[in-house]
Amino acid sequence: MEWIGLITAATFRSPGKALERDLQSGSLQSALEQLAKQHELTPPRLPRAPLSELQAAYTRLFAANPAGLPAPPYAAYALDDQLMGKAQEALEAFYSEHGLAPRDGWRDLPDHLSALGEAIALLANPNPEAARALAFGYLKPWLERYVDVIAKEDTTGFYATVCTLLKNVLEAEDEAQS
Amino acid sequence: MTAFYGIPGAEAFWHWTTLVHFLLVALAGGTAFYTAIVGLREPGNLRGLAWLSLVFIILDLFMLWAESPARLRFSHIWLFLSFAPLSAIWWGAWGLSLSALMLILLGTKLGPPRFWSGMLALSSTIVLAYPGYALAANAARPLWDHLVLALFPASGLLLALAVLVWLRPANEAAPWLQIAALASLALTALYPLALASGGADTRAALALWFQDWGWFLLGGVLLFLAAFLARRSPALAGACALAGGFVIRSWIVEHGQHSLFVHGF
Amino acid sequence: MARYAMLIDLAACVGCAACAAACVLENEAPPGHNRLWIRQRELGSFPNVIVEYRPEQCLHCENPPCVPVCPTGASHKTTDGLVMVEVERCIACAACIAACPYDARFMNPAGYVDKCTFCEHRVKEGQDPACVETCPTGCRVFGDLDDPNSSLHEWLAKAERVDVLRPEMGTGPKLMYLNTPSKLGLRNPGSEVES
Amino acid sequence: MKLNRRRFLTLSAASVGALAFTGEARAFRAPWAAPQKWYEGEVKTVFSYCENCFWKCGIAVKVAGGRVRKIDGQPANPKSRGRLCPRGQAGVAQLYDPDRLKRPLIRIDGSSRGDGKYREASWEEALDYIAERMLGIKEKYGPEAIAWFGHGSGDKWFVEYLPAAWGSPNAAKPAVSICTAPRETASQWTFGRPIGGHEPVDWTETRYIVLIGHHIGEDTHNTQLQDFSEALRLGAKLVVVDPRFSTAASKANRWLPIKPGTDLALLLSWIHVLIKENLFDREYIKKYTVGFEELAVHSNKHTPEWAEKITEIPAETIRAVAREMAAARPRAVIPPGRHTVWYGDDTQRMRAVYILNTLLGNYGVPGGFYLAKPPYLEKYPHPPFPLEPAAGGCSGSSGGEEELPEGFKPRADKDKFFAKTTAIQELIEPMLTGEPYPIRGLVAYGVNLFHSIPNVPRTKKALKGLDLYVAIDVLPQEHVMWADVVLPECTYLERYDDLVGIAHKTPFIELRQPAVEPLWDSKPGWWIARELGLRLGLEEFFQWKDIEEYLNTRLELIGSSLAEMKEKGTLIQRGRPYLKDWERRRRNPFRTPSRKIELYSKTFADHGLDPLPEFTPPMPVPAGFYRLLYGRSPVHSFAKTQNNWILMELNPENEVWINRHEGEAIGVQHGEYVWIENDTGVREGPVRVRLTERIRNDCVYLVHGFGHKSRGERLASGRGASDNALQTRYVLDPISGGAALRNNFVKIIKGAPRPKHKHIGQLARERRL
Repeated sequence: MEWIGLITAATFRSPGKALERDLQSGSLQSALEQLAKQHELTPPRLPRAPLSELQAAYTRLFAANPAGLPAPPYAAYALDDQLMGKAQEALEAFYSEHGLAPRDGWRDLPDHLSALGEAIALLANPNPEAARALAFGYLKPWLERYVDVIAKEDTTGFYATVCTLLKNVLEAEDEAQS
Repeated sequence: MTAFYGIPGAEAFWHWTTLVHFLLVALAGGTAFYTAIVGLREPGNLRGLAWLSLVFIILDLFMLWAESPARLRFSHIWLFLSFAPLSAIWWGAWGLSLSALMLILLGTKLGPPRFWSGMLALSSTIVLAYPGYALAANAARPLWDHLVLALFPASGLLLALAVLVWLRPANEAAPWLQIAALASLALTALYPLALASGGADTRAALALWFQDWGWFLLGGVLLFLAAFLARRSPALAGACALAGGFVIRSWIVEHGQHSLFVHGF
Repeated sequence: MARYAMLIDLAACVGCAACAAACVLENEAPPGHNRLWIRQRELGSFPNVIVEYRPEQCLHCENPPCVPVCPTGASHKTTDGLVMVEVERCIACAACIAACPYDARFMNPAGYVDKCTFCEHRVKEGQDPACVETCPTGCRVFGDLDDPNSSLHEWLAKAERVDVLRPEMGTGPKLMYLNTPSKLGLRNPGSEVES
Repeated sequence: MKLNRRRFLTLSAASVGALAFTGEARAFRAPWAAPQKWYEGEVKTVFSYCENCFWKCGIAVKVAGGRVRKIDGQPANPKSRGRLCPRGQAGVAQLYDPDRLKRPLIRIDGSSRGDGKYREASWEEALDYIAERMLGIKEKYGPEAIAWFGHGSGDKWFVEYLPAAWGSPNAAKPAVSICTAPRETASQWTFGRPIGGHEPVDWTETRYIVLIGHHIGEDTHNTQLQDFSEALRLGAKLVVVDPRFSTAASKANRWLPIKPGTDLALLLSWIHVLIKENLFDREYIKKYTVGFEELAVHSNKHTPEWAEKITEIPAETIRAVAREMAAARPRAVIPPGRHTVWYGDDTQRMRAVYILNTLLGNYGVPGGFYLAKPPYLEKYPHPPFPLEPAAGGCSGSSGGEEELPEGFKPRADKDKFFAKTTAIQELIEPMLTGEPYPIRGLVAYGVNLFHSIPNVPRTKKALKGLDLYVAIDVLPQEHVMWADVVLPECTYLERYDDLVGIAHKTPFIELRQPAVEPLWDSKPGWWIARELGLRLGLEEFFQWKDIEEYLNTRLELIGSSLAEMKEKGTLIQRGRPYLKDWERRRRNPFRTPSRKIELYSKTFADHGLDPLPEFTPPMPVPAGFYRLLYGRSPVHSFAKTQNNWILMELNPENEVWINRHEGEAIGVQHGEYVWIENDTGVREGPVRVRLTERIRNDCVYLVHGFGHKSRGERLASGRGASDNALQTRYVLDPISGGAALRNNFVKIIKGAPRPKHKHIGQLARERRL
């Protein structure tokens, strides 16, 4: 779970130097491979894309797009098609039940996927069940709804690759459960 | 010329699930009624019939539950906690549940079968009658003429018999099938005339009817075939009756919802 | 005990739909459904044209057809003459939707039948319904018919003509239209309700 | 926790810092707990004013559970009086639009304008980027090489405060030369006073109203609509002059379906009748006006028979109306209307309107025009700007000669027309030609460049050529995603703006204050302007540290305070509406050269303009074409509300109105979809046909603001046709600089596909905001 959280957090924050480091050092690549192995999935290969391309893709997909955001990166939005809606209130409640609260510096909604990913990672050890709940209650629905869109719209292939893997991993986890 | 800002609640409020319900409720009511008649005559060999009609009732109730947007709000309990004698659906709820009870008693051979059959005759009559009443009660929908008060019980019985001719000895059900088919056919033929004499809403009603009368005609033909074939080849007649009855009922229910307030008025 | 009613002066209404927007926000009507809408009718021929803007919503009838058909008593008439839906009792059978001659009701996706309540929650507080409060032309007035000092009576007295929708239905609407621009009142020429 | 933080850093990119362990856990709330209606909880009311059109109604924002739930009118506010139009109501849907701009964007190097390739950036980076390039341009070409376009109440900072401080005269608002310029210029040179943002018509006192192409009820200007309805309720007679049977016409006693473009002839013949039949107000004319003799001579030839040939309105009707209005004078009025850039002779037409009103003796008299007085309000005590703010506005100064400080160039559009205000469409040309001097940079605030300024292809070409293009906006509209830097402003419900003083019967001041915290990383305009100003070395004009201080200072100068304003929302002062009020104080309201109402304008004569209005026929309609008329829908504001699901559900697309018989003649059905193509080959649509008896057969009509191309506005895109796209031609009004838009001609082309749109309700359910 922790890795799912970490990767989600890493992927959905605005691409910057940090991401570039992870890509060059290959730590993100190896993280994906580990995750894939754990669930007997073929480890994906991250496409090589210059940071500027990633930034452009990120903006087009998740930030601002005259053609409409293909995939608004808000977990609750995938659930009730509404910002600041019921699903988000529930998520915030969930956070605070588990002692999590948005930091002051955080200038986005609490259900932004990078925040969600961080929450999953943070909860993974103290409270695995909560982490699972978040991953399956919020992350998975979002991926299921948007992974195809991203595959279609993402010119770099980076986001498509990661999202597809995350989705498959979560589905594998699901089967493992049942 | 009429235009709107915003949308009146004009979209169809009943959907294909409802059409299936109108079929199932007919089968349930019809078979139950048939069971009751048989039960009153020779209460011996009821079991099969009883269970069959019970299955139809259960199917219908499940259908209703599954299609209801209020599925998980458990508000259906109020059907039995309130007294609404003017509401067809209230009668329907009681009719179906009482019939179910009677059928269980008959099926498990508890108590006096003749008496239960008598009760069942009553309750199943309600089940046969209430869909027609549910439609005819709406003065606002021109297609739901008072004639459906007769047409729906008749066609309901017909549908049930259409199934029964396959399961029961032909000589037993077939004659009934023919009578029911003839009755339904006659009422179907009367229907457009009834609309034409519908008073205030005549023009709208006929307009709606002419919008697509093809299906209606098809239903009529099938009913005729059913009546015609009833004695020659009951099985085939059953098929025609089933199709015809379903088409006619569905056409009236589906088409009758359309709001003339928005489009016509 | 009251007999709440609403009057809409069609001589003033310009169909700006402020009432409709206010209603959506006040009552959180789900997208795709309106408790309140505007009908625009064009009659006559160039250059002698008549245009009518007519807001429509639940009329809170004196004898509402939607009440008796309700199997659970969810659809009921309050002692104040408001026709209401008690959500907890509603089984969403749509019988009342079928019964309403005015298409004023719709199935709320949340699983109950929804419609205009004359903003009962506001009226209880002594406020006007949201549509009345916001109307820029002031073509709406809301009040209690049993209250002799209510401005309703003044408006009714001043009106050249008072019409209700589909009187032939015998529903006794408590939402009435004043000063229809057309001599036919609220009807279309050649519409079935004329005869 | 520490443990977690350490493991966290195994991926450096994952250390988002979005969440932190607080230690205490909140009590568990059952997810199936019954959903509350918003009004059942505690509801906070915040006073502010509306931004969904320019009317600036005072609003009372209802906040519950940290969310804006509803917007009502401010009861004590003279504009809204507790009532609101649909657009004001629906503002909530804009606040929670997921398509909103969330943080600054910088166009990726190497990509060109229009590709829409962006990266997110910090505010510091974005602002530094802009400042650096602006200073570069100033270095190379001078400050005037930066143009500032703005629209909306926040534009104060970006077309007045900053440009004036920065020293560029090229600051413009579409609200002037694409809307009110002619009526303001005419008013300046007739009455020596502006008309003002809120037309000072004394509606409730008047008994006879003549509307000329004035769509009350379709342009839902709250107060005006309230007063108009009240006037009719009080028994005022209404005459509507319009080629189309407008909503107002449906309330009228007389509808005069005039031939488009001939209104001036009608006005002149009315003047003729009033004078020839001696029906005008002699005392008033003697006391308050100059140039009546010239007018009397001038109007000899304008007989109703002459006008009938031009306007297609029977001479008898013309006479009858003239006599009726005379009988009702001074309680008879011909309101100026708002969007007055029609055919190119617009200032002269508006002069005729004012002269006619003057003959009725109604200016500054109950039942006519009251004299709107701006409220008493002090500027913030900053050092004087090097330049006067040039943009003007709905009520922008348009008279007088301007004196130019040493070392500054005049406006780039200076010699193209007479009046003083800037013409936004004329500032596009220098971007392309560099004449009279180059404009290399553009800051666009809240103005939709592709839906307001005519000749869109030219605009796009100009944008491509600029050195710097900055867009400050709320939604990623098409033109916004062309910019080099996109700055996300928060919506009007999340920010302070400068105070607005409304010239009115009872002048008043309105406060805009935030109802909720800004979402995402969006910032208020004042903050952006200040941060930019500091980076441009304009510290002396930004000595105030934040807006509260700025506002409080201004308010304390007039003996109020921010605290009081937040409490009241509106500060009402006493007015001086009628001439008698001025005379009592021995004051002269007329700021004309002659200090009187100038029926004959010597100044115009001196500048080689007609001193008295003369009719010039409009551009003729080529055979097989219709004149394109346009107007408003009551539920939409220009092109800015077509992504608002509440409003779109009420009115999802516009229709092209065609006269029924004409339509049958050319074989189009009601409700079918067609293309509209103008005489330069620009094609719009598909748009639905509305065959109607409500319009003449020589013109067609579109509601403005539809036909959005950017798929981004998911509700708006591809619904209806854009009149602005079809307006590739405009005629420049040589007096006011207005761009006359009704000189575009279109034909109907059958066989357009019926667009496969989801139902708005369906779409909204998918993206419920």
